[in-house]
Amino acid sequence: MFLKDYVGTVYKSVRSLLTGMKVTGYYFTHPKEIQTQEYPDNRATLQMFDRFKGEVIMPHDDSNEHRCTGCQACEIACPNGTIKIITKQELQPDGKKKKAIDAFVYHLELCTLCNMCVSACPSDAIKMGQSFEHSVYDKRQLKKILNKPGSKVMEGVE
Amino acid sequence: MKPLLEISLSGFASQIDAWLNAALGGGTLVVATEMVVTGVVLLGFLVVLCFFLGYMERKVAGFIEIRLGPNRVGPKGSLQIVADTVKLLMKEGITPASSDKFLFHLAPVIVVTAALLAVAPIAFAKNLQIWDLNIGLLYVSAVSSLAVIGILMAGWSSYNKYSLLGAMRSGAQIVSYELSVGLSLISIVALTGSLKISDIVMAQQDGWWIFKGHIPVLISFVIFLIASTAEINRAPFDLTEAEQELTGGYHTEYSGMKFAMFLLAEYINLFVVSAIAATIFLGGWMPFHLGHWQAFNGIMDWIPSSMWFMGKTLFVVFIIMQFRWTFPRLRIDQLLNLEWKYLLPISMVNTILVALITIMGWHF
Amino acid sequence: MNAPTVIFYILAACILAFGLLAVTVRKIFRAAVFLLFSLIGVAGLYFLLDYEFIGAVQIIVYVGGIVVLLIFSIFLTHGSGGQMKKPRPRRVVFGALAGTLGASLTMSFINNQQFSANDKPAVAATAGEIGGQMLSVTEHGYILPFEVVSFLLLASMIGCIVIAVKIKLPAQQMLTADTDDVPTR
Amino acid sequence: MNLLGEPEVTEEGEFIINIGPQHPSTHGVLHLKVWLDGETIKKVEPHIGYIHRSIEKMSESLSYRNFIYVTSRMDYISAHINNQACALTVEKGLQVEVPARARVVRVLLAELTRLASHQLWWGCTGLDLGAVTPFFYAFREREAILDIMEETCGARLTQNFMVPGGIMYDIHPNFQNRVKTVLIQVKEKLKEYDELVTDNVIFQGRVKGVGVLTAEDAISLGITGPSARASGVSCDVRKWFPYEGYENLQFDEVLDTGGDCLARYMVRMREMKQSIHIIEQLIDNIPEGDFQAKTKMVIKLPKGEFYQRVETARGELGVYIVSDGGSSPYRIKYRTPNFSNLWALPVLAKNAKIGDLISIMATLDLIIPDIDR
Repeated sequence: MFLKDYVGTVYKSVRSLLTGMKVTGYYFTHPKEIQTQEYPDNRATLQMFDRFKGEVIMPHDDSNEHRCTGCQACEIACPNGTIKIITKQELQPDGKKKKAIDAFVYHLELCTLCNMCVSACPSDAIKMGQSFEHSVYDKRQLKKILNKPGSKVMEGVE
Repeated sequence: MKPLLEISLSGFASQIDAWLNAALGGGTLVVATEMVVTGVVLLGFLVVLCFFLGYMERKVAGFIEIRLGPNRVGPKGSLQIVADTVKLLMKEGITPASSDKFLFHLAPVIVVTAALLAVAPIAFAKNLQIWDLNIGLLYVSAVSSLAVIGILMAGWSSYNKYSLLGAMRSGAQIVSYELSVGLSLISIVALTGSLKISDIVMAQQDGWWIFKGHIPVLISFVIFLIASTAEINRAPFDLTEAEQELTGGYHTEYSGMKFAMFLLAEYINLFVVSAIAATIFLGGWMPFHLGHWQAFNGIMDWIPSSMWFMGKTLFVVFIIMQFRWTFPRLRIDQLLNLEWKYLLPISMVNTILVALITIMGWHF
Repeated sequence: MNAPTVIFYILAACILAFGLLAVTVRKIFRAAVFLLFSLIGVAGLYFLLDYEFIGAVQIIVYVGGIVVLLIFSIFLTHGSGGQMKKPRPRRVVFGALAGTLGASLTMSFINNQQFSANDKPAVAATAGEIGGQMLSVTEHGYILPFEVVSFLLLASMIGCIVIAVKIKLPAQQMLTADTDDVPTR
Repeated sequence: MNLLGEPEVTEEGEFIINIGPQHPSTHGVLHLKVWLDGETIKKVEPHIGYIHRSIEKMSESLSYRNFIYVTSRMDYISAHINNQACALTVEKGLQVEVPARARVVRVLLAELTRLASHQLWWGCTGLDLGAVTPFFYAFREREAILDIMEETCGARLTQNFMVPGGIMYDIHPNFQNRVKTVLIQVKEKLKEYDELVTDNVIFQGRVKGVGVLTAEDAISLGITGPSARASGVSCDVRKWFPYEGYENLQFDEVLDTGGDCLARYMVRMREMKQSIHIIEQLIDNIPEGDFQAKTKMVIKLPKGEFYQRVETARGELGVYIVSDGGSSPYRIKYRTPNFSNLWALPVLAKNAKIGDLISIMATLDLIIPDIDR
């Protein structure tokens, strides 16, 4: 009886070990199963999902115009104080003064990419960009000014 | 059919011997020169072999783990291990302040020396053996027991509790698993009637022991694989290092060159164990023959003997590597249970069976 | 002077030096390591004499077995890392005396006895031959020494177990007391 | 004496060893002070606080919309379920009706998160026990699930997909197809998991009968989740306090009676199958309609206290908000599962071997940032 149990244990153990080795052996002999993406080499073909949240960007059109009015809704919506909007008073052609952004300061190093600023924006001025290669040697380089120099707000965006 | 590549290395060696005798006038100087030359050649071979084994391990691990393994340095990543070695050599060797410095520095040397000594009686090819001493197998198992001293020394002198625990584990592990290794060696020694490596290989001229010796030899092959994996401290028996438990065990405190020496010893041991398994169970450099089928045997003879030896050895190396990347680690008490409750009784009964086979002449 | 002589003197010097270090060094672990080297040197002598079997057995038994056990017991003692106390001068003197006496006794025996060179043909040291000699009960058989050695090793093993087993007497007594108190139904 | 002047060996001859704060198997900065007698553990003392980021205090200074995203960093493996708990609490306070579509998508994503989390746990368990390969196999399936997350939510780990009153945006058109493909893949590979690890004799030896947690201990220590259910304590929040329509779904609460590491392992393996079952029920029945209820731009909760519990992959997560009527919580308390589950460790590891400690930690599935918050 004892001997039967003993042999049974040995048999079952060896069989379970061989089953495990069969699994790893299968993968060893099937290189097609390899999942690795050779990342820096496939940069040209690498496509992120269109909703991927990589960083906050501010789209500009061909005539260097953006849609940000400087209402600071995003600044309020941000949980981490990532966005800081510096406004200025701009002289309109009709002589009136109008609030406009001087600098849309975006601290990528503080950003948790929660999308709150984008959903808070009333004029769709900012959106999430697909870039994900953010590593820099100096943290200060992560502080970005999103509006391009010399850009101004689009016509008709209030 | 003549082998494809038949460099008679023994002839080559005797030529060198004759030339040296002529040049140096014989005597002690020749012996000394020959020793130095052999040592240098062997060391070079082993270092290259270890590079290869390291590369092989990473590639095997990579393919098993559905990744590519090293693929950046050199063609297909083959120089990765060279780059790693250079890195290790350039690194600062840190010695813990409270360690026993003398023993701390000595330990890796002893481990490597023990590993190197065990290479001596291995038959690499037909007529290529450094020292064919008449107790070859006993010598290997004797010399390999030196390594445990090095590990104990390393663990104790590091002044680190993880290291000490690892060393304690290794002592218990190696001392007990030596028994099973010895018994499975004995089954082949009984069949061959000799401890000499060349005799054992020649006895397999008409078939390897694993085919000739029925199931008992198969069992002792499996036991040898398991027990020797444990004896060289490889996963799933790597309790002395046990990264997840002891963060590196006995070599936690080692860095740079001295760490590289432990690594070198690990791979040499892996090679030695696989070579012994290939020699005693799989016929060493003997080609694979199938009865009296002359055409087939001729083709097999055409492959050089060194290729046969290396092929068989690498096959065993692969199996041991697959063990490592498939199984979880045992616990220390299970490790000892496995030895004392399963491997040792089975191999004892097995030895008796083999003795019976030998006496009755039941083997082929 | 030929190579074997040179090697012999090197080995002899090593054995002596490491043996001396093993008894004089004041760190216990180091002493064990020097003892190990000394024993390896002896094994080297056997190899030099072409007694490979005895050399290998020397390594297996003394190095792989006894020194490992020694080191294990050193691990199990507390304060094994520290330096031992300097021995008292009287002990040093007596120790040296005992050592010299033993050595001179051995030397005198060797010098007084005629050790003639063996004229018997050398036994081929194959595995079968060694096995046969080991188990032979005839006049020149080695069965008695073999058994004595295994007895010694068995005794040392039992000794090790006895030392390693921790006897927790109070706990056991409590346990028995508890079981005694259980009322019988 | 070590650097702190503490003795390394106690008077009873016990060896004191520090596992962590940096150690390969604590999965983070957990510090365990362990008293050893040879290889046997006499006592374990967890020292926590190495990754304390005061998320509770931080939440009190943020608005009700914003504090949700901070909680992704507590149990980052099931970030989505953390966010869900917060959103549910705010919704409870606001008395807002969440559209049916949003509820179904939330449950779908929560179950996918649970699946991914259990897969990571499975891989890490293998890794902790010395088998490196399962880790990579687990990540292959987890990667497929994270791809779904990335496509629909825009991020892989900290999805930030919850807003009070619904979800941030509608599901991606590919969502249903992708989920179905992944489910087929996962179901197929679960068999392979069993072959590679569950049935392995070494693995069985490492977990069977190790670290037995009794039901009484589990209740008195406040253990929740799979770790408690393995001891036979029925504590699935989805069954007892259903939320988000779990009451309408067909699924079993996975229970085991062993209480040992193997039971905890098996409970999680079976929970994966239950999660797949739940997803299969919902994936073809996502109702049409809005994905977000209308809420005010600045949310103000009425004065009072609100509590909501959810079942994360590791146990019960409770969010307790005290509101003074303002636009940010007056006080927030998170009842995180891992903090409670950690205290099973000293009980379980007593008289275990060092190797057992690793199995116990692996099967308790501790996430260190969730302990410290």
